[in-house]
Amino acid sequence: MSITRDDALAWIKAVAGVINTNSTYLTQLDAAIGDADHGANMDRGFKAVLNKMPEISDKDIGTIFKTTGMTLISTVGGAGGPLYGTFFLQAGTKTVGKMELSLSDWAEALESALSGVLMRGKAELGDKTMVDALTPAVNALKQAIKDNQPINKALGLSAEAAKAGMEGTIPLVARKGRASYLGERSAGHQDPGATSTYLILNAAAETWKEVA
Amino acid sequence: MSITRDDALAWIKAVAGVINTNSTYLTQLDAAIGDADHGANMDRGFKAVLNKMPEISDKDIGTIFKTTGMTLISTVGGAGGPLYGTFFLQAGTKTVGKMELSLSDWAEALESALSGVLMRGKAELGDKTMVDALTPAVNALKQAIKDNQPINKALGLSAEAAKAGMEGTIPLVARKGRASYLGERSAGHQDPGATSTYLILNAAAETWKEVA
Amino acid sequence: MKKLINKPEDVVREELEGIAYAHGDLVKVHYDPNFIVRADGPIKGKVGVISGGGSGHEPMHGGFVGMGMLDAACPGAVFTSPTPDQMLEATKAVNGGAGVLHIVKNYTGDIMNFEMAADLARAEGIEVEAVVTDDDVAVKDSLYTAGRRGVGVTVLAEKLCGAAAEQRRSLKDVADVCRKAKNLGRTMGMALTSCTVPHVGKPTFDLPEDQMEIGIGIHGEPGRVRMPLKPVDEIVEMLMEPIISDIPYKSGDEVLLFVNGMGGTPLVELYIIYRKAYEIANKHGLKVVRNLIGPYITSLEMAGTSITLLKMDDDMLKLWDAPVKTPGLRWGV
Amino acid sequence: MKKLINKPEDVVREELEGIAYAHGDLVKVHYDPNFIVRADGPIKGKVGVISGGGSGHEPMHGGFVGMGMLDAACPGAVFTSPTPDQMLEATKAVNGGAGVLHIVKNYTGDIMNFEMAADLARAEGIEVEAVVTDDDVAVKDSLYTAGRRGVGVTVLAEKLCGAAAEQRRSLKDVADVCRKAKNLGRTMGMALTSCTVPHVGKPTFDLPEDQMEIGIGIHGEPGRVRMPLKPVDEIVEMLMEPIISDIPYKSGDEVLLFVNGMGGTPLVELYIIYRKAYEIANKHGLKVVRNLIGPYITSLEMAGTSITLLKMDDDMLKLWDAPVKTPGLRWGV
Ligand SMILES: Nc1ncnc2c1ncn2[C@@H]1O[C@H](COP(=O)(O)OP(=O)(O)O)[C@@H](O)[C@H]1O
Ligand SMILES: Nc1ncnc2c1ncn2[C@@H]1O[C@H](COP(=O)(O)OP(=O)(O)O)[C@@H](O)[C@H]1O
Ligand SMILES: [Mg+2]
Ligand SMILES: [Mg+2]
Ligand SMILES: [Mg+2]
Ligand SMILES: [Mg+2]
Repeated sequence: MSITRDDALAWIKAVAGVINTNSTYLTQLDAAIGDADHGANMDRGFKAVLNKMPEISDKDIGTIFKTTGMTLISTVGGAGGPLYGTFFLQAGTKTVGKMELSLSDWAEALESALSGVLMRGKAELGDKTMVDALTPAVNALKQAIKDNQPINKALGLSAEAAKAGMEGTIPLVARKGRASYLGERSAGHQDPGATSTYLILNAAAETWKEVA
Repeated sequence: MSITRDDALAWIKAVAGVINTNSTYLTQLDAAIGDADHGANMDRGFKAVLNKMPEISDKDIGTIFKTTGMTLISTVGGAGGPLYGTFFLQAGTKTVGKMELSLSDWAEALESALSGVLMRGKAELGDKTMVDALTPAVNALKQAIKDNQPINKALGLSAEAAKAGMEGTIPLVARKGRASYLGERSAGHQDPGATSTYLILNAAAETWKEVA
Repeated sequence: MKKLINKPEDVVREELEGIAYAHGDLVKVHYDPNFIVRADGPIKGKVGVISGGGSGHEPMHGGFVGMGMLDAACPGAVFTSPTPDQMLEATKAVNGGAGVLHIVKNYTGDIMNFEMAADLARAEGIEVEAVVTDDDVAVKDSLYTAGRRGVGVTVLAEKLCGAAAEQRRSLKDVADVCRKAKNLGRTMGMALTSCTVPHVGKPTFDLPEDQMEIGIGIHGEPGRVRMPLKPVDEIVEMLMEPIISDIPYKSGDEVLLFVNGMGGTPLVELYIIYRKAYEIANKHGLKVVRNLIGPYITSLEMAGTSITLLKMDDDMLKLWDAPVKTPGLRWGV
Repeated sequence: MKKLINKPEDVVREELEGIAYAHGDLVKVHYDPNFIVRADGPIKGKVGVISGGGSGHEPMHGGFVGMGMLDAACPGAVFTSPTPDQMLEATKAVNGGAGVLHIVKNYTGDIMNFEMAADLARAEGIEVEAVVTDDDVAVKDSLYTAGRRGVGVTVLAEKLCGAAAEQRRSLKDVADVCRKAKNLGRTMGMALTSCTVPHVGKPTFDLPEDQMEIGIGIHGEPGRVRMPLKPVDEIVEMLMEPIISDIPYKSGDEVLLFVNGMGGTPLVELYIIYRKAYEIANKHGLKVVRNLIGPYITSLEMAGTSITLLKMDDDMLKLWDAPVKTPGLRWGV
């Protein structure tokens, strides 16, 4: 079994939905240690992505991801725009021409997305950013593949790892992004970007539940 | 019996005290239908008058009143400054050279003060201004003299009339001063200037209680 | 009360000291009595233009002292018109022999205090004319009331008269410019929040989260009506309609459109207001030929706006465009 | 939320329309992507100077587009840095063949978006330099963090670079002016109230009646410390001390003193702040040779202030005094 083009489209749609539903929540998290726009920014971006859907629904997965990335870059702004834009651009570059993805293809795409985010944002693990959710998610996915887990199980483990990473940002003192201006006062709050990353990966696990 | 120079000085001091005590109250009344400064303005003025006291304590009553008026004019500002300034200037003009005042002298001084206020402010009875307290006070004083009342009784009647006049401003719709901008909304509030007029005349009745 | 001040009673004095430190090249500050004069005045043969009023409306009037605008400004206590001795001293200080124009906003206190000052100045041989601005259409005018308040047009009149005086026009002619502005300009304002007078320490009026006041002045006075907050486009319509229909302004009129901030309203909102006001003016056939957008006649930290229309003619356009160099308004030099 | 707006999502668009109506003589507004350019650009042989950032800081940056300052500004959503395509289009629009300077405030989002735009512009053959302002001493700088925020100095750098570009200096030289301002300028801010981001609808942080935030930025971020409200003289000392000791500024230095309002603080308070800041500067032997006082880099309707010191040399003084004609800053022309 594998993740088809339609599965990929369904995931992007699910992400748009879950970001919209959680827009206020994400903005609240950002209000505490940032500037109260992460939810609105991401929601504006994925709304624009939804508008692009008709144009790309007959394209390959790489094109779908790249278009998503380009659209996020030109509509989100802030830190989230370039970072999630790069995330999807990199995932798209790894999946160019593909009409379906194996679990390994997906893991490679996600790993590439992570390196894109690292290169663009120069954050390290523990800086209290989306990297803290994304890194363990990639690692868990790779471990699951090694362990020969079925796709749905592997995706679930990856999402769980993202969740743990997200929750792990709570005690951290931020060293990157706006939250770093708060110094010690940033501790005790969950990072909004790590939270959106969890939501995005969890949407994959939910949407592709039937794939395996 | 008569009102001596020292009585006059004692009255001015008493006015300064009663204005200071009621400064917040007067300002609150002004906040409702004006610009929230009547108490502070009057208090600033009478504090300045108190500072002038040493210079004038050996002068005649006319000089005391005139100095009070000049000081109010140059320190109060707003509507209150010229109006109360004129009030005391006019009272001073009527009492120039006098070291004591009979009840009739006082009534004449007060009547002159009223005409000064009317001339300067061009308000009519019922416009919801200090005139509505001052006019009945002057009338009551003249009536009391006709009725041969003793000084303290006459002053008490005059202050009572001022009080009734002040309370009578509550239902009125203002036609002069800032409160007039409110139109119908000015009804239901007591006029701050009528209130300070009552306080000033009541201070006379209280201070000069022993005179008769 | 949240204010960046020391003691309420020191607000005006310390503000004046700040102005003196900041703008010594443009103005000189005199204390006791308080007034601000042009650093290069008095100017022989030029009509002196002065104004004054309570503090708390900054930059008006002190911020408008300088070349091409006011020769002096007299700041009273917060929201309290200045006293006659301030205006008298300022009048003497700016007198260049060609007479002095007093621009007075129509408030009982301002009128009475300025009148006394003018009488005293005339007694000292200085020719004085006074023009009273009364442009606030929120107030119903009548012979039997205090009349309309002087608000936004005052700022515009000060600019026009300052330019006219700079051209060495006569006192009568400068006063005529002021009368023209008074006759051709109308204003209406509204507030989202009250302001807090420093010595009072709490808001002059309470305005619930979902309410606004329409028809406020510039002293934290309550307005004519209170109503639920609406989208700004509707608010601008509520302000523009009574302005346009008052004179009335007619299709083809050339106008200056002045969108003023009350002190606590940021520029981003003023531009959104300007957008709608401009469209409404256009719809009525009015040609917006000049504009002014910003906090120029304020009410402490009040959130709100006022809109002013001033019908312009060629002379007024030239006077408006003439150079001005003051702390609060500056161009052409 | 009390704001004079229509729908939160229309704020930026409608503001831009207002600017277009108001300042058509100075600027042109482009939509989708949004940017504001000088009406008379691009200018052959002149370095293009552009900046951008989230909306809600007005007049910065759009109000500084015009002769002698910016060639273009890119407004993002409220408090959200603009996207690369805005900056790319603006860069192309102002390119007069002498290259384009990007003045970028040090925020992760601004840096990343501007970097992408610069890469894209370079790929199209336009020479681009970027200088990042980071003057906020409230933030401890370190290799391992996002570094200090770019705040007040940005406004001053835009003025200086605009003047340098007007003199037809090379891209490197104009960028050097920006680097100098970045190196010689420091800022610190504080807030009495939070601001409310329109689409959020409630204050970003809660600040009780008797508390203030010291060390805030310009996005409604909470500051470094919260403490009981104090008299303004003490607050100004708390802001000036870390500024002066940072570079440090030394006795005899000539400085520009910039007292900025955050949007909801009226001018009367800014002058009281200026008064104390000036006295403290003097006490340290600093010579205040220029100043700027007013709401120039704001945070929506936040009440608060920031103070910026910029050490000046002869070249910077000349650049500062050079003519500027923008909606938000105008002199000499
Ligand atoms: N350098 C960085 N690398 C990775 N992620 C980052 C970095 N800086 C910020 N982030 C992420 O971006 C999130 C904030 O995004 P957003 O609110 O959209 O942008 P902004 O901070 O510009 O307002 C943070 O919660 C954090 O997870
Ligand atoms: N034309 C007038 N004639 C008489 N009294 C007046 C007139 N206008 C105002 N007043 C009185 O002045 C009072 C307000 O004084 P004050 O608050 O000191 O001045 P301002 O209205 O300038 O703030 C009013 O309550 C009213 O009694
Ligand atoms: Mg954010
Ligand atoms: Mg009053
Ligand atoms: Mg008053
Ligand atoms: Mg942001």
